[in-house]
Amino acid sequence: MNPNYYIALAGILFTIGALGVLIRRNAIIVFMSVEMMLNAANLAFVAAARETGTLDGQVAAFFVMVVAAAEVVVGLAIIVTIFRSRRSASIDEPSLLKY
Amino acid sequence: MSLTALMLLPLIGAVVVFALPAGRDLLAKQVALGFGLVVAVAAVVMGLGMDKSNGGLQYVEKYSWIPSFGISWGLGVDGISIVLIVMAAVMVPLVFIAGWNDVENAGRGTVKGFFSLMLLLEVFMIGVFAATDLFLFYVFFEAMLIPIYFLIGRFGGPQRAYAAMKFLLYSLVGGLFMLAALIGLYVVSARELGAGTFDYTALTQLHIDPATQKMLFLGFFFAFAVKAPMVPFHTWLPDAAAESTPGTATLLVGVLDKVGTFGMIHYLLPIFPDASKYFAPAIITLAVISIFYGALLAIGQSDMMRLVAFSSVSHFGFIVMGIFAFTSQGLSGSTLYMVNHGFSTGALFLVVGYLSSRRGSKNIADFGGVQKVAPIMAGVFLLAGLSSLALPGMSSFVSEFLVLVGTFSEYPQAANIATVGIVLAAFYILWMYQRTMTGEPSQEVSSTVNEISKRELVAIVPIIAIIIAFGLFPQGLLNIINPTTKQVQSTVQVVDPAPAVQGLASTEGSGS
Amino acid sequence: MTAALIGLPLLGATLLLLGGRRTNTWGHFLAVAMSASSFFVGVALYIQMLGRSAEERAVGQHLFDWIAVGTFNVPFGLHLDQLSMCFVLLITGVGTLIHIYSIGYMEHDPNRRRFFAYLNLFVAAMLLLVLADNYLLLYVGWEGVGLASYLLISFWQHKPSAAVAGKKAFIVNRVGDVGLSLAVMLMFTTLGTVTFQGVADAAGQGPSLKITLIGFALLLAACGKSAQFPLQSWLLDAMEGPTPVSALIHAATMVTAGVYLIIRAHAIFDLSQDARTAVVVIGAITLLLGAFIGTAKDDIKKGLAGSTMSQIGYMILAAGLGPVGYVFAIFHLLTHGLFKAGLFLGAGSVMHGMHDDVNMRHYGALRTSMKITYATFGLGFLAIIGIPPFAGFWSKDEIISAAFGQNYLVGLATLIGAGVTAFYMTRMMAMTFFGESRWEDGVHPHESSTVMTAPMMILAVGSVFGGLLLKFVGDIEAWLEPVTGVAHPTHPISAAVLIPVTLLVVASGAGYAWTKYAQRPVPVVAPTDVSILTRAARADAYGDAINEAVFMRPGLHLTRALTWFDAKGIDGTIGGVSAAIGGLSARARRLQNGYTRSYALTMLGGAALIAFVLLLARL
Amino acid sequence: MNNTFEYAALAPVVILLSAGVISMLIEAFAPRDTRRALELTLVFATLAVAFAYVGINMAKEIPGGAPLNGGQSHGIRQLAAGGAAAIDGPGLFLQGTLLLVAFVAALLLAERGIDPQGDAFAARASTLPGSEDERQFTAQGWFQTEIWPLFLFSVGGMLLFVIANDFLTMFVALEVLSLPLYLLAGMARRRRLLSQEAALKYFVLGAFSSAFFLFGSALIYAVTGALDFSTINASLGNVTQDGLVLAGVGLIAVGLLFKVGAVPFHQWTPDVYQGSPTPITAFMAAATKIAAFGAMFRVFYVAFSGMRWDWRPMMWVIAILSMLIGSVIAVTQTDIKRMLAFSSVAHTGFILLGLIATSGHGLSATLFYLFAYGFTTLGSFAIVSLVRDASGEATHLSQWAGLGKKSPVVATVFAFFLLALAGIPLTSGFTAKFAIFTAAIEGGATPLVIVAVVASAIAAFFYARVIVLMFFTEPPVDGPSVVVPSSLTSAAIAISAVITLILGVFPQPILDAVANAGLFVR
Amino acid sequence: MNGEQIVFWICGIFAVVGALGMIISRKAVHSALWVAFTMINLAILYFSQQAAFLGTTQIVVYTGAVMMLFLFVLMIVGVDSSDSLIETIKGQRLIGTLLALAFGGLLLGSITSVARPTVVGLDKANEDYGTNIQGLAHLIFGKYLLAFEVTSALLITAALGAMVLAHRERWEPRKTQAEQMRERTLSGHPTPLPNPGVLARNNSVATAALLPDGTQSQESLPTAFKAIASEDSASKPNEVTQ
Repeated sequence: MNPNYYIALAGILFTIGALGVLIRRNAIIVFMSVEMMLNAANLAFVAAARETGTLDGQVAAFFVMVVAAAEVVVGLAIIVTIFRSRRSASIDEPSLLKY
Repeated sequence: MSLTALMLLPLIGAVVVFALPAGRDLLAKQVALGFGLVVAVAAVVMGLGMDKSNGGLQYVEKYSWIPSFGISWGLGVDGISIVLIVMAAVMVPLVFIAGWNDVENAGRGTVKGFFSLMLLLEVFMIGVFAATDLFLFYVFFEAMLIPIYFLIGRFGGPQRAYAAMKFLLYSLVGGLFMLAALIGLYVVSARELGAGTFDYTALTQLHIDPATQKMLFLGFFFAFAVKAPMVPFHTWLPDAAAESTPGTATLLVGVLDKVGTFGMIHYLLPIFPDASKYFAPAIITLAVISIFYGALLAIGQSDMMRLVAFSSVSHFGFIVMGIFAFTSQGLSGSTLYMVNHGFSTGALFLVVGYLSSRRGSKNIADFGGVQKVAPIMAGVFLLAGLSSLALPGMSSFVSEFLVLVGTFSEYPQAANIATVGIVLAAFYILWMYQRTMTGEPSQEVSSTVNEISKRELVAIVPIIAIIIAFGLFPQGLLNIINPTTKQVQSTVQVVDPAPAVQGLASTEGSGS
Repeated sequence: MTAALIGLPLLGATLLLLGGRRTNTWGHFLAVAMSASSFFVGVALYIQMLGRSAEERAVGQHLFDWIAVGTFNVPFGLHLDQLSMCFVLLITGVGTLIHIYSIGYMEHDPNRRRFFAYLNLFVAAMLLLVLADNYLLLYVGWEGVGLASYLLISFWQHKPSAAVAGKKAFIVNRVGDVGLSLAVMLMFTTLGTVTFQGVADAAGQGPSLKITLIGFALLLAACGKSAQFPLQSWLLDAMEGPTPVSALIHAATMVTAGVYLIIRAHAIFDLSQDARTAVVVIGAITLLLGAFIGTAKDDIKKGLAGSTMSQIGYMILAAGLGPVGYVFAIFHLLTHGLFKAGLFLGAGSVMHGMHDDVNMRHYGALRTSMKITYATFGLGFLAIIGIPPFAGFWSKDEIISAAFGQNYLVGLATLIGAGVTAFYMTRMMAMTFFGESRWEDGVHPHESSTVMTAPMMILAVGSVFGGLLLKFVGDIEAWLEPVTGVAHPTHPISAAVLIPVTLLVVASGAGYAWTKYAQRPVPVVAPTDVSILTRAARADAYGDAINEAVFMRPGLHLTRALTWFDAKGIDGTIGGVSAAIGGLSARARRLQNGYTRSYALTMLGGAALIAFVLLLARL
Repeated sequence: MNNTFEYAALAPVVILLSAGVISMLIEAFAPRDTRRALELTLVFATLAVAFAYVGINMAKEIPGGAPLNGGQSHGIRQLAAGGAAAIDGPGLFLQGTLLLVAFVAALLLAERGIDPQGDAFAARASTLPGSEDERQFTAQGWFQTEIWPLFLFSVGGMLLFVIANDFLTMFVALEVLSLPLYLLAGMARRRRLLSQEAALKYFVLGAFSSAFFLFGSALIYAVTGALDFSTINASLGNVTQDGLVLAGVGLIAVGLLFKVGAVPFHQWTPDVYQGSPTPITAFMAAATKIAAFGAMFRVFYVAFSGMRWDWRPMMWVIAILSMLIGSVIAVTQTDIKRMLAFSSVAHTGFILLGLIATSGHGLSATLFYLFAYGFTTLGSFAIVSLVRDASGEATHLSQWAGLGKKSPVVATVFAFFLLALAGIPLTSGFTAKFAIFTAAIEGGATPLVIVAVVASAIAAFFYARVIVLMFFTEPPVDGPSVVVPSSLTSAAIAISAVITLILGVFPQPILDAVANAGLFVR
Repeated sequence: MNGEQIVFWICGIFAVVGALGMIISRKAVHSALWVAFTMINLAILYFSQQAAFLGTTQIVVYTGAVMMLFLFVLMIVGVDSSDSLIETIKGQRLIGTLLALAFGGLLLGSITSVARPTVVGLDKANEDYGTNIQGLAHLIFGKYLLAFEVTSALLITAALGAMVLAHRERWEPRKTQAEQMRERTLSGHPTPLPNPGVLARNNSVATAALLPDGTQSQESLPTAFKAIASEDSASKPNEVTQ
């Protein structure tokens, strides 16, 4: 099957993820959207690995998962901290730094 | 005496003065003056030591500095730069004497800071004229801004911050365009010579294609035109001059701004001969506009410092005009003009400073009748003014006439029009004199304006003596300048136009 | 020797100016001594010159190289020839007399020392003017006398009118200087030299257009210095200066520099008929204009000033006639120097007696109380209106005759001028010395001291015999011939006809004035219901008004407009650019709205932009 | 496949990361009051040893490292760890620079003399802002010494970032350097809400941008079947008509441009710079930029060098936008840290000129620029941390008025840094600008240089404005005071100032170093 | 249509639906579930792409661990918090959507601009080392060993970060029960403090409890709320409000 389909699917997911970052205000959902983008990248890696007959893509996807896990921890810690001091998980709320 | 040593002297002076303990104001002044005098003497000695048969660089020294960029610490002077260096070096101690109490009058800043900055400025002033490495020139060109910036901003009048800022920004903008052109030139030299260089002599021998020349020329010219200053890049000058102390204004307008015109004659013409020729008509036009514009604006000023500043715009128009006429009279005349203008404008600024320090105002309307209460002051003022309006017999006449005659042979129309400018010069100077010095003194004037002091006379008399001496014996300077302008002409590959009647001119010269 | 001529008065001026108050007590004597010794040097040189043959009389002295750049080579050299000699003697002679006169005239002035310094300075500059051997050095003297004139006109600086008048004189002269500058530049570029000798030698080969232009430029210079139309207006105002100044500078010497210049440059004018015509026209206009202005002035000095303009008009006209007129121009210049100086000194004496009142309507019947003044003034009067054998007759008559030789219209102008001169001089004479006294209260006219009257008497002698001496003893025509060239005047009207006609015209002018001002009472206040012509004459033929309307007011408007433009236009543009950057900045920083999602949006936009540019680059 | 792991070549990275682990263990097991001493000893020793190793690596020709790039064999060239890392001149130079910068930054981080309450970090980052907990921890003088392992990890990540030779390693390194910074940004002692906000923004946008980077890598991988740069470069030579490649290049560029703070990916910079604890801002502004540019150059000079005609126009646009927008917006900034942030955006634009030059000169000019800029930035932020009032740092510009009166030395040094940022001769900034403009003109980017000049002119305005404010304005009545720092910050400022000066006056040694660094290994 | 295609279309569409669901759901928990749904579908796609190990890891790590972490945090910050429909940033949603469309369009356009060459397949690559997992292991511990090792730093950082930001240390020794008892008795509130919202009209944590006499009990509010109030005003820097 033409790998373009997979990569196109990855592109769609990536775009949707990006859109999620733009339009969702809940920091956690925004963060989920980022995860969605990473997943899209993983899909592309996996598809490309098969297409090119190399395993590097799969390794990359594996690493991305590890990195994503670490990122999630840090990110959620930050979100929790913010939530604790502001009682809100809205990403729009912390907007004192501007102009 | 090497040029490096000549620069080192005031630098040491600056450091020493700065390092003096606070509160020892008099000592700081004396030390600074001592250094200024030593530098002046040294510069004069160097000037006298110039080989007048040689138009090229002398006192050359060169040490590798940043070899990666082909940059060296290269110093050397030719006939044009040495006279400017001497002029600067002579002006500095006089400015010190004249501005002895400027800091106290300004009521801001410290005495040692002022004199230390002034000496630092002198270092850069010498450096900018003496650099034979274009990069080094640029470094000094920009570095000069810093002491002046602080001199204006720290010791100036009520609007000093604005004026300092305006000055700095104009200069920086000009300098940045020059930087771009400088780098372009470097790249061109690298392309042509294999390794990029900033060496003056090497650069003058490049064969740059005309289109590139034009672009690079414009970059440099813009910087120089801002510095010079030419209309329409002049508006920083009146503010800067009006807000700074008279001493600062003297060095700013009298010496520093010469860097612009010096750059034109020393760098633009030899390095970009084709572009110089190409743009010459346009620049001459601009120069003529400057002459009139400056003069008319000077007429319209109510502040004496601003008036003098605008008159300088007019004078710079003459200088630029002479340079771009490419004739030996124009080039030598312009160089001489730079020197003379330094002295005459300096004298005017200093006298205006004397007046304003007494009256507490630079406003023309606040004066009147000074002649009656301080006749010597008025006389000095008049002499300075007459020098500014280029009265024959004074040095400025020689240079102005040389510029005019030099321009006339190439651009008769421009010279014709410019000649009319001398009427305006008479008008703004004499009108200012009339309004400030003549008539009956008002109560305020007679109670505040007293006669010129000994110290003030000591500062101003040498300047006036120089002005008159070089009016009668300009040849001493011209003998130094001429070989170099000849060399510039040969680099640009121009010759003086021959008069319509041939054969007789060559027999002239031995005198009739 | 020649240099000493200039050096002595210059030294005097320097000593007096630098010496300050210390020289107050003896300064004026020093000045007189310097001027006098210069005169004696001049006389000595004259005698030396007489001893040489005509061809060898001109001597040059190269002092040093002044300016040498490329082929532009100007020596600091002096040149004493017969023409210069005339001037040297006139300047130092009359100058010394006026120095002496001033001792008395300025006796009570606190700044007398400065006055004498300036007088010395003037003499030095004037001598430099006439002794320079090239046009550029002449220029130095030229402006030097301008400076001295400026300083002396505005000598009483505390009077605003004096300060203004001085400035005006300088500036109007500067307009003329433009001409001189242009002439020198043209000479250099056309002929390659600016020395008198060089120019004279090369002029013949110069393109005629350029030569004509040089002539016009020189004429402009002469107009400025000699108060010729259209640059005449400063001279009347210059009467603000002390009267000796008027006598020396604005009658006898400086104002004649224009004539000197034209004759000095005769090589140029010889070659250009157009330039000569222009000179004649200017001269004719000015001689009529000056005379016209003189007819209506109640201010005795201004009346004389108008007369000066008019007389110099004669000289200029004569100079414009070419070789036939050069000598007569100089001749008239010399005689005029004598009698006009005498007249001015006389006027000064009158003013001295009248408490510095210059209004002739307050005079009258002074012949009894100021006998010497009356006599000397009267002799001068006779000289100026051209009564034989007084000085003016000889020179003026020659000019009228030569003018008729050129052109009847020009001749007619000189003839009319002579009549008008007679009219206004008679009017002056009548109003001052005749009729009933119209003195103001408390004025007790008295004769001036000897130190003042002595110079007047000497000059009166000159007025009487100057013409005769110059014409018959000095043989001025032969004297000047080596300098100005040979002239063969044509006389379409024989002297036998012309002299009586001229005298008739003069007599009728004088007679009319006599009937009008001596036989009828003169109103103390100038009548206002006068003709347009009188009004015009009183207003200096509207010269100032025209200057005002054509130059001053538009100039001031231009200045004001430019000042506005500079602040709002240029500075405004640059300020506007920075304001625009500031505004842009203020708006752009709003994009930084603090919302993370918004930043992400920008980033996505950036990503799209990058993708777009990448694709575009591929195309 | 070469499965060796060249410890010597990778020593700096290994040392840093190991030190991070040790530091972590110190946190876990050492008594509270000995932690600081232990951590500081560890950190400075680590940095010093790592730096020494960089020096050793630079000095020696590694036997296995045969010249890979044809004839141009000068400089050190070696691939390490199975090709995952490239030990080459530029990489080592950047590592050295980073270590020096980190050293100076560590001095700032360790400072406890400025804030009366302690260092720049919250006593306990986990406490609620304003809570009783916070007060108690602060009052009891607790310190969050966990900043040190984070710092060490971050530096280790940077060291790896600049030598990473495949997209995967680069991505991991990116995260290793970023995650600690996200955390550190949120740990300020004062204005904690702002600090936390900075952390959140930095984190969210950083993760967002890494996703772009990653997706771009995936697309490139899809085309070339490889992640390492040399193979990619070799393959891309053949594949030119593939839109995927373009998309990949673009997306990777987004990720990297975000890290360097180029417009339009710059918006995090001012907010994060302002909100973060100032020592972290200093570290971040200097080191992250160095590391990110190092990586960026490697990607574009090695992996995508064959496609320069494709990515150059894009970089032109980005460079122009960065220079102009950075400078323009900085003009109206009223907060000194934000102003410096926007100035850093503009500088990013300038540095991009070196990238666009696509030449050895461009590379060496950039290396020099990064070195110079790093220290100037460190110094500037260090001084920002000294100007304080009761509530902490006084960063509003109006509070800086008349500083020259109150503390002439500090004001003068700051003015010097500003002049360096403005690119005035005799400062490092000028030499750097000069070098990079030269390279750009050589590379045919003259119009860009003109834009750069215009931007510099605009930039000069706001630098000069601060100087005017400091020297020519009267100080406000209740203005802030300048704290006399301990020797740590003083040393940091002094080192920065001296380097800034030396690079302006005698730059030749460093210029030689960057020239000798040679090109990237392929 | 072969099996792979069927799987692709089904799972692909599901994945997109899940993604859309994530960004459309108002409730955060729903979004999380949609994400999990997408991830599972992706895992299936991995399986069909000869990436069995990754598929498994995807389910275990992502769907299992990461998403659960998300859910856990969601629980902390409030399960039922939902985004309001009104967009606070003007034009954000519209411009965002348009930009996303443009970006996606460009992306898809470039992806599909060139037909992929035929798929090589991983059979050979896997065979080199035996199986897929062994192949991966070989790469991870060979070519990508450096990255792998460095990942450890990442994980340590994550752990450390979570601890620093979330772990609340005690600044005083834990009180014994006796101490607590004594303290409570002395405080004047022997009974527990009222919870927020008690007897009030709504039960938000921000609403003070009403005391029997109808007055509000400030004690019922968590200290953080009082703290926020003060912190907000105290730490709001003057410059950012401009």
